[in-house]
Amino acid sequence: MPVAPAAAFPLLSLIIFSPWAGAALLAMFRGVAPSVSRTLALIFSCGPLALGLVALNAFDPGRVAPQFVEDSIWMSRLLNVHYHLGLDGLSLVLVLLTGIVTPVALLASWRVTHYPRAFGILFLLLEGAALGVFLALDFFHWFLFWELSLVPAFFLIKLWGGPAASRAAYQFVIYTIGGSAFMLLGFAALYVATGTLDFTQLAQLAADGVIGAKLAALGGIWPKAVFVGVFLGLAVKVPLWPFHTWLPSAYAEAPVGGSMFLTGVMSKMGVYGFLRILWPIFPAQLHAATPCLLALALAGIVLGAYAAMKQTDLKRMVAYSSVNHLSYCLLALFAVSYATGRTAPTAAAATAALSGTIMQMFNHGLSAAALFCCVGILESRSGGKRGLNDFGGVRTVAPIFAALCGISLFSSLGLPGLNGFVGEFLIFRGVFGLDAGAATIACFGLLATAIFLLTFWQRVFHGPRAGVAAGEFADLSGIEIAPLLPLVVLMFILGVWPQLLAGLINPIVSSWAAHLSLP
Amino acid sequence: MGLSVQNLWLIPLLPLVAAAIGALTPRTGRTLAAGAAILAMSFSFLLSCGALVTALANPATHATSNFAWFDLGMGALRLGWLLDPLTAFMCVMVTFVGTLIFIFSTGYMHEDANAKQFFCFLSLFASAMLGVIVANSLLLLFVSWELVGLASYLLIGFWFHKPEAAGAAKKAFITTRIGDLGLLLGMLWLYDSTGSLLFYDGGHGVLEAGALSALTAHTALGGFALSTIIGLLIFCGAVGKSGQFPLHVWLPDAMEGPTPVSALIHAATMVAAGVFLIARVYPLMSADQALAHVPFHALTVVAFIGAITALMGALIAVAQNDIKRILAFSTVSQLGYMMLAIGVGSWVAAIFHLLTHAFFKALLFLGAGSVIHAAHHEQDIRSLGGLRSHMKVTFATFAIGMMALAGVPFLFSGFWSKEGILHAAHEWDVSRVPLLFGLAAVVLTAFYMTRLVAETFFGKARSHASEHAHESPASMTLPLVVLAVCAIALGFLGTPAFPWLQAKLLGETEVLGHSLLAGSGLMMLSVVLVALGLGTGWAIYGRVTREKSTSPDPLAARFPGVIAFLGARMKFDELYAATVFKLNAATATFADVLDRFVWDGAVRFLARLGEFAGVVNREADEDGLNAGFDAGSESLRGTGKAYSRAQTGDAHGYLRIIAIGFVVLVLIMMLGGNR
Amino acid sequence: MNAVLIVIALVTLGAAAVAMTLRNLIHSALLLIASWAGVAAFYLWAGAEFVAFAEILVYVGAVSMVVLFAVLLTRRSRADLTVTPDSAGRAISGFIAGGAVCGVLVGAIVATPMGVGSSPTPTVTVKQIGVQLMGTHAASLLIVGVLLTVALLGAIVIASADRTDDSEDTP
Amino acid sequence: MIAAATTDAFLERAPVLLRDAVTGFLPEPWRTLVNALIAVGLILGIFGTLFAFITLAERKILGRVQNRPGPNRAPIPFINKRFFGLSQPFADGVKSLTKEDIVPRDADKVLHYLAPVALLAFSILTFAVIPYGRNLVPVELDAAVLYFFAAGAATELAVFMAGWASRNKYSLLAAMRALAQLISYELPLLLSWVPVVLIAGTLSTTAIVDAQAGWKFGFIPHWHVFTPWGFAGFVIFMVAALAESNRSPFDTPEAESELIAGHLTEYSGFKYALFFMAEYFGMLALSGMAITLFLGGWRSPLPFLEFIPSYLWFGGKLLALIFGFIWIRATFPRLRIDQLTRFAWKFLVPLALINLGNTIVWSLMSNSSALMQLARWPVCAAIILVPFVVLGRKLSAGVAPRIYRYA
Amino acid sequence: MTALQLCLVFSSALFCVGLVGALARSNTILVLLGIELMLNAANINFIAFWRFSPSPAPATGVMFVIFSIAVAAAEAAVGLALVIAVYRHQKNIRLQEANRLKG
Repeated sequence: MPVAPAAAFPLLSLIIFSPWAGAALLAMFRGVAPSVSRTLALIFSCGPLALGLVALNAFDPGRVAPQFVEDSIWMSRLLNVHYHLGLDGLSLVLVLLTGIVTPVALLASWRVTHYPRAFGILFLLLEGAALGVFLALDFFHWFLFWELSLVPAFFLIKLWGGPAASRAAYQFVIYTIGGSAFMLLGFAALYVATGTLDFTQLAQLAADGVIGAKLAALGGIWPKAVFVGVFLGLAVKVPLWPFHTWLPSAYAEAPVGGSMFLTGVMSKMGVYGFLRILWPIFPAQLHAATPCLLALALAGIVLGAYAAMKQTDLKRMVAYSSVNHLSYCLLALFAVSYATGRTAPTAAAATAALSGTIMQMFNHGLSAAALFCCVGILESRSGGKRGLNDFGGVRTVAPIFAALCGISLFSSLGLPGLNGFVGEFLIFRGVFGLDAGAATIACFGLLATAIFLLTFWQRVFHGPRAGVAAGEFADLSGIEIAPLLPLVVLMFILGVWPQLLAGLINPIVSSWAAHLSLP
Repeated sequence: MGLSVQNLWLIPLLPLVAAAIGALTPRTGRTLAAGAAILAMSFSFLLSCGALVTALANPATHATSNFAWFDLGMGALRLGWLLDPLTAFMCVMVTFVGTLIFIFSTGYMHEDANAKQFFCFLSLFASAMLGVIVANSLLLLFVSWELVGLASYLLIGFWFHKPEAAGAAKKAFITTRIGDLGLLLGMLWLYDSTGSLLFYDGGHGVLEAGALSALTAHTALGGFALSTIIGLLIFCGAVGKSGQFPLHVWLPDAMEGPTPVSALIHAATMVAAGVFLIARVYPLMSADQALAHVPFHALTVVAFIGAITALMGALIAVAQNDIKRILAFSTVSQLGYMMLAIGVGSWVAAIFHLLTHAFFKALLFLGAGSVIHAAHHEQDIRSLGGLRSHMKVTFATFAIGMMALAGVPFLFSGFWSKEGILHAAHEWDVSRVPLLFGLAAVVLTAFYMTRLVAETFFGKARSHASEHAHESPASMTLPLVVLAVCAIALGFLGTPAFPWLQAKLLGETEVLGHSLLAGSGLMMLSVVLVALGLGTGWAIYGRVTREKSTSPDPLAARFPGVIAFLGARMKFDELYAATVFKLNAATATFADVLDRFVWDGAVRFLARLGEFAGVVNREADEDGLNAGFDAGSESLRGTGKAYSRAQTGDAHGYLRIIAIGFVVLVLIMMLGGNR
Repeated sequence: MNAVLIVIALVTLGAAAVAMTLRNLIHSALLLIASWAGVAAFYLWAGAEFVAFAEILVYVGAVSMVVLFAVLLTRRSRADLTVTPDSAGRAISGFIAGGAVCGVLVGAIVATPMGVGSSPTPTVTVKQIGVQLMGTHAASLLIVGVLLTVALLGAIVIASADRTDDSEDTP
Repeated sequence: MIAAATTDAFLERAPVLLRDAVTGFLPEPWRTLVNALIAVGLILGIFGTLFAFITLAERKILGRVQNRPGPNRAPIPFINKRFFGLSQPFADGVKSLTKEDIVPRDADKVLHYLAPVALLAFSILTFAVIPYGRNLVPVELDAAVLYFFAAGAATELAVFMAGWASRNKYSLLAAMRALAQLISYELPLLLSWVPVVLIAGTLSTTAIVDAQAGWKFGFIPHWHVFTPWGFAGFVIFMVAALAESNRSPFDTPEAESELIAGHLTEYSGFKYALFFMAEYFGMLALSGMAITLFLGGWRSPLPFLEFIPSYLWFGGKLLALIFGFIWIRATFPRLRIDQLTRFAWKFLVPLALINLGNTIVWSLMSNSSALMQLARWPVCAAIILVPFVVLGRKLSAGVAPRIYRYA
Repeated sequence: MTALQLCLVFSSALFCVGLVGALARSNTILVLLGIELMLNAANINFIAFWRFSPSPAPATGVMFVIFSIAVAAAEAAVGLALVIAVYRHQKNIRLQEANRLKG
């Protein structure tokens, strides 16, 4: 594999570390006014977006290999560890998503009165870590970023969260770390077997069948155990049903900006891991496990949506909808893996499924963030109430809010013309081509999603004014519209013109789909 | 003066622009929103007329204009526009009726605070509906189809502060979405097996011979041809949207919306979209007709569903008391007719009935709206009565609409279109059931419409509201008059003597007339049946009019059980509540319990296990390991203390030592070594 | 040529030496300014025009002001300005150390043969300096910029009065 | 001065020709020395006279503004004609020379004596690098602008010496305040001319004047003041110059009504006159530098006016700026010390920094297409105007127009 | 003695004046000023070597001095700020008394 020429300008490092630099700077400004610290945090959080747009401008969509590569030896004597960053279509999409969601989440948290500076610092740290996960190409620092992202998230949930935040935060962190511990073990074994931790090299080795042979040489249960370890770490993060029980409480108890970031960006880290690590490095093992995994993904889709229907806490409801939506991504990936090696021509369907997965990641990031933002507004207006029955007739008094929230809801339930449809359609189209039965079952998830989202809108916005909306309830102020507006605008743009995203990921998805084979 | 297919997108775009304008104007800008909507719709109508001219010039061709929506790595997802007589006629109908209803709405919604939103939603609906019509791709059709559903949702729930309206909106959306999932699956299957979703694409489209033969050649589940399965899945969508049995339950509830909405969406256009869809994919639906070895054909299902719906709708309508509910079930019934027509192989008759029905049903709904508007939102026919003298124009036009719907012979459009359907059913050789059902529905239609008119307009006023009712403003009556004229005139486009419309739809260049006497037996029968219905209705309700709003219905007095069952809409809602809803709720509870107890319990058990290990570990640590570390730390601290004595804190001293050190070093260098 | 140099050197050294022995701090500071001016004159003599002006601008214009402010800010009464004589021991040890260094240095200088005669005064234009600063020494320039900024901030933070810091976190 | 007088008009060459006529016969080393001495003498003479009459003009103009005649009594000696008080400065001069020189008992005598001398010396030093006309620059330095401001910075020292040496706590306090002000305004002053150096690419005053030669479209001179950044820089420079020369409305350091004239309290007679003179010299020098940097130096504004000798153009611009100084003094009320420092740090310094960035934008846009050439005007104007408005808002936040209830 | 040596002697003398000042005086400000003098002496060396180097074209000495002056200015600012801070804590600026952090 030819080594790509090193980038003259460390754009990717800059993307990762610019929020951290902002956090460091913010940490030095003791005693500044809250508005100043908020503004500073917002400005710094926009850095990755700006740099991401620079990267988008310079990005060559025709190339499959990572671009802007930075590769330097980090710990060569003891370990074959490289500082290896690269940006391909998948990473670019997620970097842009992070760049969009973070400032928006900060805007949505504008009213955080409790230590706003620390809030901003933690957020910037979180953003940098997430970006690091999306850009790293070596397991070592990929894992560092992966784990580092937990720390600020933990404090965000614990310190700024709702009444049960402490428990939720502990559960979130311990559960996730528990998963990652298995992943670390898995990679340690992999390193022992292959001597490298570089994703691209590992993928190449896997494609050549070397990994399978070397793991088999370890003997015993090792080949399976390594796969299961890595799988567990990722499955908890996404989360794949039934590893999702931490999610509703964590999302529900996190502060509004935290929920937005957790669902908008951090849940994508897991799916990204599946696409970047598990699938390329363990194609055979994944293929072998897919019948079971497909069932789990379907359970996530259908049961996730049904569980959402049962929730009376709006945040938990939206959180379950995340379980449902992310399961679509995994369903598509598993279906592709399931069909790998089959004789029938599946490339077109696989392309659609994988494109759909990536688009769904981006779209879900937008719409779920918007939904959490809306629920956050309701929560802040009502002094912490977020029950399904605490509101009623909000649309009467707040038409703008109703419109923005409604658009987000319909985007989430996959209404054509908004962004959600494109990804879901592609996933369904792909999955149907690969495994028609799974697609048919998944349809029930679509229906259930529609039911509970419409119930949400009906109970909160329609009907006579009730609950909090019966009293003083003004329509959105400028600062409340500010986070929603960019998201909604993007929903429309991507719904009508998906080529914006599709153009970035086409080459990489095509190349994936063209090399569907087992070693 | 024609409009080429390349510019066809203008037709849906104009209302969309109007909707955008409506969305962005402030609440007070209702005049702007309404003006933009009407203007856009009128221009769309003119453009549609242009399209019609173009289409009629070459009725046999399917002119298309396709483009790529977005690239998908391997190939692109393509959408397109299609212009053929079907599209053109539908466009003209929708834009024309739409314009009239928009104008009517300016009067009807005059007092509503949210009128600008109303026009925004109406425009959005019109745009989406036109999108359905002009789409040359099942995907684009589906997109527009869902947007139609959204607009319908918004409009039904327009008075969202009423819980019933909000619930009805949700019910409509979810029910139609059930059908849409079938459509989605059918679409996916179609895409997967043909690699395209374009209807016509120069020989590569899914409705063209190549794809169809491939589809019929494949056998899927249960010995059916692939085309049958796909066709039936697509038909699911139509069932949901067009209120066919068993998904018709949402349509009567949808009458919670403002009446113009009912007229536009739930009578004239949207519900017809299902019929249109099946007519559009008719080549696919009928592809399996030539196959002999299949259990049954797709169209057979369509015909039976249509027939059941036609009869069921008419039956339920007999026992309803709400003026809009009666019309709603009448719509269900008429849509059943249309489906029946397609099912028996005559999609042209279905479209003819669709067009005529659109006009006279819109007329009826707008007339009902006029009545409701005048009677201060009193909708119960038992409380109305005697409006004939107060509202002359409304009465006259409503009567025309009623006669068109009832199929009063020769003069009214409904007669001719219904006749076509019955004729087609008569010629169908698979089963006689649809024909019999259809004929039964003819009687019932005439009966319940007579009842409606008699109760509403004749007799004496039975409530305060109907006593003081007065004629609606010109903006409302003018559309009524125009529609009434159409309800009469339109029938002559497709009489058997000169079936111009049918010929154009089928793409024939010459119009071959038949003798009116060719099928005269059936026609005579239906005339007699209509007369029977009218007569019975008049005998029961018109001869002796109701005294008070509370006095019992003569029919209900005679057959209390039957009427009660029909009045409760054959208990479909209760049936669904007992089965589907229960199942749904049970699944939700199951999912929730699974999460809360099983999976979370497992996690907690693991956590407890970890905690226990921690306790054990702590005990071991404190007693065993820590003691040694403490000692080591102490000795390290002693060393540090010793070194720290060098820190005297005397800066001069440091400086002095540096200076002296420097001197010593230099001296060593100078004296000590040659090197 | 050398005469000018010797005059400059004597003036500079004299001013510096007297400044270091005076008891009045203000006078010391002012004399040191004279000494710095002498150094600037030496730069001029050596042909480093830009550096000379920079020296004036920085030392005479800025550092002197800081020194004077510091002097005035760290006294309680006018009498404080005249510092009490330091202990003789320290003075003597200081002189010994300084003298030793001086002797060693001068010895080394004199002992080292330096074969360069007096060449014509080299010229360096501002433009050359600018080009070098922005080219060869760009990195150093950036670092110095950062250093100055940090030093400025640090100086402000160190010198500013302690405040009861609660402006943050309680909006 | 540069000897080469070329093909210019006679008047243009007259000063150099005249000097060469006087010194032409001297041998080489002497000639340079005598030339320099002549230049020094001329500058001292001309600017001394100018100083004298500016004081008069100032009093007259202030009087005009305040609707009173101003000094008009002093007669011209021997002919006893008053001539609107034209000889007032000379009368003042004689008075201050003959007044008693009072030195406080506890004063630091040496420094008390040195302060006015140092101040005047540094002020005069700055005159060395200003180009007064074509080929008329006393010392041609490569780092002339730097020299100018280095010498100017030294004047602060003199102020401190005066305040400290007086042994008067008011004097000392006033001197500290003056220093604070001088240092504060030194920053915007320095930052405001950096763009000029950036664009001209040199620190030499003559080269900067040369960079402003020529006319766009034949009538808009290429002066730096006629660019967005140049205009902003000029305004900042002049405001800072007002403060640097302790002129109203920034005359807090020597405000009679508040500080009994500050560091000048203990000065009288001739020493006081020296202070006075140094102050006006500083003002003249800063004006001259402003002309050099922004107003095209000695260049004429329109091509057909080039027949007027360059040094007259310079003089004209100088007088115009001086008039501006006086006019401002007559118009604006004095600032409070906190307003003054806030204005410097929160308004002028950020604005000057933004202007620096603005200049970079300007110069980056200058090398490309005609469209960019055109676009940089609105762009750069916006870059400086928006911060101006925003900073101005911030500065005046919470400040309402004062209502004079009893006036 | 060549001019270069003269310069060097000048600089070392200045250095030692500064050193003696820094060593002999207890006033922290004066100690700092002594250090400033030492820095200046070093600068003189740079200029001298540049001035008399065989090829003075690259102006390295000048560069060095420019940076050195910048650093010295920073040092003075921070140093005097420290002096003020010390004064605030112990009400005098005698260097030998500022030893609270001794080991």
